[in-house]
Parts: sequence; C-alpha cells; structure tokens
Amino acid sequence: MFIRALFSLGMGILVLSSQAEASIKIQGSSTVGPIVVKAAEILKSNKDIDIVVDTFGGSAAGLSSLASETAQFGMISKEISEEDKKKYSNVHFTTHLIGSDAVAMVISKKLYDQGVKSLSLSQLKEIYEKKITNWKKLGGPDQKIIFLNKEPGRGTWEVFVKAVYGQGNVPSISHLEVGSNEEAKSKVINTPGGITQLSVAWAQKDPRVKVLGLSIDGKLILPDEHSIRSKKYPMARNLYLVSSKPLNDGQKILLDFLYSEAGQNIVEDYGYLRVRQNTK
Amino acid sequence: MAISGFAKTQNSEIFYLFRDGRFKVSATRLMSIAIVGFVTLISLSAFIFLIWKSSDALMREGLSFFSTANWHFRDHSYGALALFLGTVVTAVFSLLICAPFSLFGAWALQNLRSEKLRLSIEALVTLMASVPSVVYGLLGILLLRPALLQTFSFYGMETGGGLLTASILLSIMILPTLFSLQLESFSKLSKKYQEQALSLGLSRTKFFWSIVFPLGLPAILSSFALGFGRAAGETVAVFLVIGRLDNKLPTEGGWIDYLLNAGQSITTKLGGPEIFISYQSPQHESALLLLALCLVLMSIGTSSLLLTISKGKV
Amino acid sequence: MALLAVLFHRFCQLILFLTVFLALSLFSILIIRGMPSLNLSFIMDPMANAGLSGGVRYQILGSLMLILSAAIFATPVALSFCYCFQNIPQFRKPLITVLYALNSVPSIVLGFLAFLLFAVYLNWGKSWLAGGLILAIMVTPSLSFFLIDGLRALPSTYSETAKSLGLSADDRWWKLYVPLLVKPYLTGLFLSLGRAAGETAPILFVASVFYGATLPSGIKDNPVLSLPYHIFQLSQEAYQPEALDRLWSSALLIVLIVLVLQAPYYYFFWNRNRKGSKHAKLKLTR
Amino acid sequence: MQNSNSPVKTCCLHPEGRIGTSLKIKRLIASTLPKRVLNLSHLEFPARSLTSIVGRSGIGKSTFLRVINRLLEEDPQWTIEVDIEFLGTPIHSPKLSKEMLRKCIGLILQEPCVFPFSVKRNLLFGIRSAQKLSKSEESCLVEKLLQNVGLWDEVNNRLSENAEHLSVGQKQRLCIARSLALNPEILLMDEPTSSLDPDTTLKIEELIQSLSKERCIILVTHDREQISRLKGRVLEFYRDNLSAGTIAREWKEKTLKVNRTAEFTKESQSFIST
Repeated sequence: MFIRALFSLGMGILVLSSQAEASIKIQGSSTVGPIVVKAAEILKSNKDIDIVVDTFGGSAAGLSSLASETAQFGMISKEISEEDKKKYSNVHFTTHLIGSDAVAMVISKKLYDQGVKSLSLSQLKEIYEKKITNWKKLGGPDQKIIFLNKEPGRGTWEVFVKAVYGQGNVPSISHLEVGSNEEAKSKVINTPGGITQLSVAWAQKDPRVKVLGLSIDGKLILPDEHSIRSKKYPMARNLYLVSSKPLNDGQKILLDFLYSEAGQNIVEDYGYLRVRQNTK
Repeated sequence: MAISGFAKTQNSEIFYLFRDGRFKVSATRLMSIAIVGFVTLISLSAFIFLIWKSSDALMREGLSFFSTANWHFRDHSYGALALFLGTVVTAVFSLLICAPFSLFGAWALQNLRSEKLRLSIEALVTLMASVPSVVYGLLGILLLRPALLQTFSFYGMETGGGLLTASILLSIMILPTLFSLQLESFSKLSKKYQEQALSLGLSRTKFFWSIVFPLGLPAILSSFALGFGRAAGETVAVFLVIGRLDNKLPTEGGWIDYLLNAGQSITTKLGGPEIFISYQSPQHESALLLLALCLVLMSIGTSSLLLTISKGKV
Repeated sequence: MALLAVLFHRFCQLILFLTVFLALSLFSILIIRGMPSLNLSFIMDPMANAGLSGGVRYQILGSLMLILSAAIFATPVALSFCYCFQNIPQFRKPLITVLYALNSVPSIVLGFLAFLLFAVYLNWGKSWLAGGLILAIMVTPSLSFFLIDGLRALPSTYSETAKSLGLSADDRWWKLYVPLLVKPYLTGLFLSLGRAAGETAPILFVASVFYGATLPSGIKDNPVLSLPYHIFQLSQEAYQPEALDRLWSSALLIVLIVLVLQAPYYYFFWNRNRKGSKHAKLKLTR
Repeated sequence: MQNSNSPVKTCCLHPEGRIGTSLKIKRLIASTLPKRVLNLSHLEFPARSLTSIVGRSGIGKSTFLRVINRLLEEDPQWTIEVDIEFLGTPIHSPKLSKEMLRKCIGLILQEPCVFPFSVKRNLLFGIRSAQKLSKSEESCLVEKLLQNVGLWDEVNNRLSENAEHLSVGQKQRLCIARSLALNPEILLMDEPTSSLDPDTTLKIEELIQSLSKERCIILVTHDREQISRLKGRVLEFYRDNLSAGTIAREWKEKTLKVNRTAEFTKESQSFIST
C-alpha cells in the first residue's frame, strides 16, 4: 500500500515535468517592469500568452537570470556595460529598445519648499562621497542629508554613477539601500532630509516628491522630453528588453506589441518617452 | 522437510505451517531505511557542499573576512564584520528586551488564580507564535518604524529602520517561544515545590527567587539559546526594517548612533538581490556561501547548546 | 522585606498585563486594518495592476499548492523517521540529532541552497516543486517529533501484546501503530503546514514571482504566486492608500489561513491536560 | 471446537490430534549479566494439560513464560541459553520463525491489554495477520470465540464499540478469546486473575479448566486457593543455596496446599521425562 502510493506519485511528477513550459519568463528592472506587466495583462486577455514578470533584484538580476536561462527576457534600464559583457562572456545579448527615460535626483516636497531646488554634478559627487552631510550647505534647512542609494544591481544606480563619475572609477561607499523605484519613492517621502535616484516618470506621477534640476557648468537643465531626447540631460537612459536566444513566436508577439501604437501608448502612460524611429 | 519424532496423527497442514519460517526482509523496513538514508545523505551533502564551496572564499579572504567591514562585491572585497556584528547585536538585544517580559510574565501567569484565565492567556501568547514572520515585518515597517522615528529622532535616528527597530521586532517574535518554554518549566517546578515552600512561610516572591528561578535556570537558558537561534535565523521581518546599510560599525559614530541607525545582518544580506547577482561570479558566490555556513554553524551551535543544557535538569 | 515581595509581585502582573495588551493590540490592529477590504471578491478574483487593485486568488492557490506538495513529500519521510525510531533502536540517537540539525537550519540558507540546486544546477528556473520540496524539508522535523511523541504516549504493553500475538514488525507497524498515529500525524501536519504557509524566506529565490504566474502547467520554469511573497513585495513598496488596504487584508488573510490550518493543534492544546510532551518546545518553534 | 479442516491454518490440530508432549525443556538458563536468574532443566508439558506454576514473587515466573515465546530475547539485558523443543522442533531452529512460534503459543498478561479499536477488530487482530478470512468466516469465528469464553451474550450487540469500555473481567476474557482465535498449541497465562474480583476469577478459572482439555495451559499464579480449585500439575519455582538460579520441582500430593508448612519431598526433583 505504501509502495503503490509512492510509485503513483513518481509517475505523476514524470508526466508533469515532460510538458514544455508555455509561459514567458521576464526578470529585471522595476523601471521597465510596469510597462511589461501592463502589456502582459492585455496580451493575456486576447492572445492568451501568459507572461510571468518578476522585478526582484533589478537590472543585474535580469541579466543574470537571462544568462542562467531562468528567464527568456531581461529588463534593463541601463546600457550593457563592459563589465556585464566581461562577466557574461559566453552569452550574446541582443537589446530591443522599447522606450527611454531619465534618472533624476528626487527629494520630498517639504524639503523642496524649504529651498533646495537644484544640484550641480560636483555637489552630487560630494553628497555621494559623504563630504557634504547637511542641507544647509545647499540652500536648504539645517537637516542631515540621508542618501538613499539604489541597490547595487539596479540600472538606475549605474546610470547615476556613469553621469557623476563618467569613465572614472567609482569609490565604494556604503549607503542605505533601497530596492525598487516604488520603495525608493515611499522611503524618500517618509525620511526627513532624504534624497534618492528615481526614474523621472515615477517622480512626476506623485506630487509628494519633487525632481531636482541638474546645473551643469552654470546652466540649469530640467529632465523634460527635449533635454532627454537630445541627451543634454546627463542621466538620460534607454529602456531595453534583452534576449539571449533567437525569439520564439510568443516572444515576437510581445515585442511587436510593444513596438505597436498600443504598446508605445503604455510606455507613454507610465511617463516614459516613446521610441522615435529617428533616435533608434 | 520431515520433522522426525513427531506425533503421528499430524496432518499436512502442520507441515505447511513450518515451511514458511525462512527470513523474509520486510518491504517497509527497507523503504524506511532507504528514505531516512536518502534524506540524511542529502542534508550531509548539502552541508559538505556548503563547506567545500565556501572554503575557497575562506582561503582567499582569510581572517579579513571576519575582521574587516568592507563588503563591496564590485571591488571583490568581502569584509563581513559588520554583518556578523549586525546579526549578533540584533539577536542579543532582542533577547535582552524580551527576557524580562517572558520571564516575569510567565511567572505572573503561573500565579494567576483562575485556571480559565491562565489557559486563555497562554493560548493567546501561543497564537502569537503562529503569526507568520512576514506579517511581523509588515507591522514593523508600517507601525514600528514611524513610531520609533518620532520618539528617537531627537537622539539622532535618521530613518525609522535600524538595529534597534529590528531588535524590538525580533523580541516580539521570539516572545511566544520564550514565554511558553519558561511557563512550562515554572509550572512543573511550582507543581512540585510550591505547596511545601508556601507551607514553610515563604512569600511567592521569595519562593520564586530561592527555588523556582535557580532550579529553572537550565530551562531558561535553553529557551534563551533557542530564542537566539531563532532571532539570528530570521530573515524577512528583519530585511524590511533593518535599513540595509553595509559596513556600518559602532566605532564610527558610537554605540548609540550604531543602534539607532541602519545596519545589515547576515540574513538580510543573504535575502537581498546579491544572490541573483552572484550567479556568474564564483568569488562572490563563495563569499555568500561562507556567510551562510557561518549562520548555520551559529544556529546549530545554539541548538546543540539547548540540547546539552536541557539534558541537564529540566 | 514584605513590601519588596509585594512590589515584585505587582511588577510581574504589570509585565503580564503589558504582554497580553501587546498580543491583543497586535491582533486587533490586524483585524481593524484588514477587515475593510477583505471581502469575497478580494479572495476570488486575480490581482490587477501590480497589487493596487483586484484580489489575491492566485496567491492563495499558489500558497496552498506549495504547502500541499510539502505535505505530500514530508509525510513518507516523517513516517520513515518514525518507523526507524520505533523499530531500530540503534538509529534513535543519530535520528534525533539529524532532526534537531534540520530543525535549526535557518530558512534563508535552505532557500539559498535550493536556489543553487534547483534554479541553477538543475536549471528548473523558478518552479513550484522546488518550493514544495524545501517546505517539506522544513516540515519534516516537527512532523517527525509529533509522530515520535505520539508513539511514546502509547502504553508500553501494546507492543508486547502485539508481539505475543505473533505479529511481525511490519504487521505491528501497519495494523497497530499507524492507525493509532493518525491523530498526532494530523495535528502535527497541520501545525507545521500552518508555519510553512507563512514562510517567505525559502521560496524567495526558488518558487515565487510577483506577477503573472497562474496555475503551473509543468515543473520547469513554472513559478507560482504566494501570499507571503506578495505581502513581502507590497510592504516594501506600496504607500498608496488603496494598495495599503489590500496589503493589510492579505496580511489578515495569511494569518487566518495559518490559524485555520493550526486549529487542530489549538483544539487539542485546549482540552488535553497540561502534560507537555518531551519535544513540545520544538513544535512551537521553527 | 474447530476440527482439523477448519479454515484457520495455524497449529489448528484437532484437539484429539494433540498427544505426546507439547513443550519439552531440556535446558533453560536465563541471566541478567551479573547473576543467573533461571536455571531449569528437564521439564515437560504434555499436550492437553494444565500446569500451574507457583513461587515467591520475583523468582522469575513471568521471565520463564517470556523465554518460551521468545519475547525475552528482544530485551538486550537478558542473555539466554535455551534448549527447548516445541512439537519436536527446537524453538530457535531457522525453520520456525519467531512470529510463527508466537502464533502457536498465546500469552495472557496480568493487566488485560486491549487495543483502542472495536471489540471485533481486537478479536481478529491476531488472526488477520496470520490468514485471509472471508467476512462470513470472520463473523462465525467471532461468535464461536465469544461463546467459548462466555462473553457472547454480554457483548454481541456491542461488537463495534471501542473495547476499552468493557470491564476488566470482560477485557481479560476478550484477551483470552483473541489468543484463542489463533488456536494456539500452548496458552501461557501470567497471573490472569490477580487484578479481577472474586466471581470473575471463578469464571476465568472455569474457562481455564475447560481449555486445559484442548490445549496445554501453563498458568503462573500466586493464589494458593486457585491451585486447590484447579485440577492439574503444580510446579514450584524455588531457590536453595546450592542451585545457581531458580529451579523447579513438582508437588507430589495435592494435600500440600492445605498446610503451608508441609515438608517437601526430595525425589520430586527427579521428574524424568518419558
């Protein structure tokens, strides 16, 4: 009786594992996540392709799960850096641009009203290196600066570091870590004197959070559509879906949908910038 | 097979009977030994895998893994002192906060008059044990953090999260475990000695400090060991409230600032995204595995401590 | 001196009152904040736009699938541990140490090892079966302790009488012990499943995703949503009011599920007389 | 009683078929390491007989019973050197498994031990492991057994009730019936009536007397009146200074049981097997 039960259990598992998996796995950046989730909802209803999305771990997790084939698509909100290429040397990444966006330095509305309006890149560098620790020096109230740094794996962090340090090496300084954009935004709102890197789209949606303009050699640049497209705003970035293997038809449908008018509308609804044919 | 010298009138059935005397290996016994062997083998090989994989991190880092606090996996430097300190400090502090509550609470409950009230309070505390840790994390992040931020912001608490918040949350989580273990040992001891002690004219408090506490010490210590093991191994709730700041040591801003502000523990590091990121870089992965090994050794150490102590008197 | 004694006594009662107040306030907060949006539709319909609206249908189903597969794998293992404990005396000491060791391994380490084994080595990716197996490993120790205590509670004359009736070891096991172990087995199983349902750390890397998975259609690359993971993700991120309500009600829901699963334990806890068995302390803890 | 072609395939000999000696003990030495407890030899138990065993408590009467049905071997503290023949076959011979031996030798304990199942399931507990019986055979066996031990009219309507609700006397008879289901060759009884009230004891003694007509019964008892009431041999376990451990001798005349201080004759020791 005991053996028969075990035998039937074994058979059951064998049958289950032989079926090919139908759904598409997508892992990666929480910036790109909402677009793909919305697209998945629409595709699920009419094309009956089920897409599984997970944003745990950010862009780096997207690339690593693509390399380990635990996902078919990686979502990254940064360029594929040399270091990534070196790290995943055996994997050939093909990027599919689905939109563009920018990273902005964000503070709570209360702090903004108290006088902190913009920062220069050098000031940003000193904040990051904990040389400036009080808002008083930047025209704000006497409040300790609390830098909420994006988790090391996140695309937003790499764009921020590339803009501030360019090709130079990045000093390893430990900061308070925040994971997804949603968490960064909620923590900045609740922490007096907090500042963090956040995607512009997320910042504009929520009145409780204010975007700081970046003044580069004296000229104040606000991250609006024009400055991002023309790359004048230093922390502009593209949003990619990355694949490592030739796409099967389910995956092609998803990509075509994202490039279609409806797909790009979703990108715009979330505050990101559409893909213009000319700025491929 | 003839049985000689046997009563003549036996019929054939008796012979049939004795024929099946040969040794028959029971299927259940084989199956159980196989399964138990398989599971033990799996856990042993997992442990050996852990040791083998983390050994090269130990070789490479050597003692600096334990003595320095510069965990920057980008620059391949893995000093994990801050992580060890974080785990130990949160676990010890949670025990310190929780000990009076569980100890004196259990003793007060033991002296309650009405049986009904006693059982219902005990059941209530046991119910707390079955609340999942993620719900405690939720309570921590939504209620405890803002509350502590208001009260301690004067003393330099920047964000609500930190080692103190984590310790308070952990002490709430391990309270039921400690409470019920200590209650069990108190009820056993007082059932045995209470009548005699009170008839000698001792007051309840004297009875507690002179008999129940000393005799119950092994049980109390073993419950602390269990509580420590559990607090050190807790991940999700601590991950939500500890603030996740790497390489923070009390030497920089003093113990007050260290406790009030964010830090990092082994479990929150293991629970973070680094496991995903470490997929392709063996160095990073083996450093994380060394962390996991130390955590396992710590909790198995405390639970074997529990075994030896509880074998003592309880 | 008498004043000090009375003072201490009152102090203890105050501490007890505080503990009870803490426990009551914990549960009442959960109920007050969780009740408003906890309605049938919240349980029945699937999640919509990343937790801001819709229900938690697939999260609940996912969690139930995980603990069900945990039960299926844990039962034969616990039964074999109990059989070996009962019939092979020289195995007793090592078995107890193995169970204690398994019981004290932190769940995040189990999750990490499972990730390396299932997700990477066997490249299953995220699969519900890996989650089930890991939860089974977490359920086995406390379930085996329940069975072993159940055996110990039986009067010793049973085994002698059964032997004198000529029952072989197998017959005794299947005809006498297993029927008598059903009650401790059920209480133990539900108690440990209740705790496993609330676990998040092990399934973090191995079995759960935040969006998209419905019911799995295979083993490889078939993650499953789960309620604790849902709460874990949402509690980090969402601060919008409507997401907050959903968060509170899913927290209340997971607590209700755990309590319903652990009801048999509390039922027996309540009316059995207070003879705590040897491994009682381990059953309470993870 | 069952005849030889009855469905039950254990030592189901027809009572008339049982002649000669059921159990022949050539040598039996049982010791717990420091000292030797039992040192019996040359004892014989004829096929259909009643042998009562008396002796002061702690002399090893119960141990003796547990050696015969090989229960004592499972206790690591005891070391046993035994040369016992059951129906001509040495009990340790590889041809005869422990389980089979115990099916042919029933054991009744002092405290009746019923399993927490229904009366019917308790009764058939032993036989179900020995042999597959059909529903009708089982119910007719149950009825026959309960009538045999005089329990049928008391429990025939409560067969599916939990056996633990029965009285101690009823439980003891249920245990006897449960052993009888296997139709054992020998029935070992370890002070069956010591925890029973007087009139149940009489009923049990009556039952023992009738059973001794069909099979060999070895009864361990303290109760001297019980021995006087029962017709059958009496063995006394005693220790004198020169013997290492307990040895046995038989009381020649029944009168001994009247005056306790009677002197025992020497030649009873030389009970020679035929």
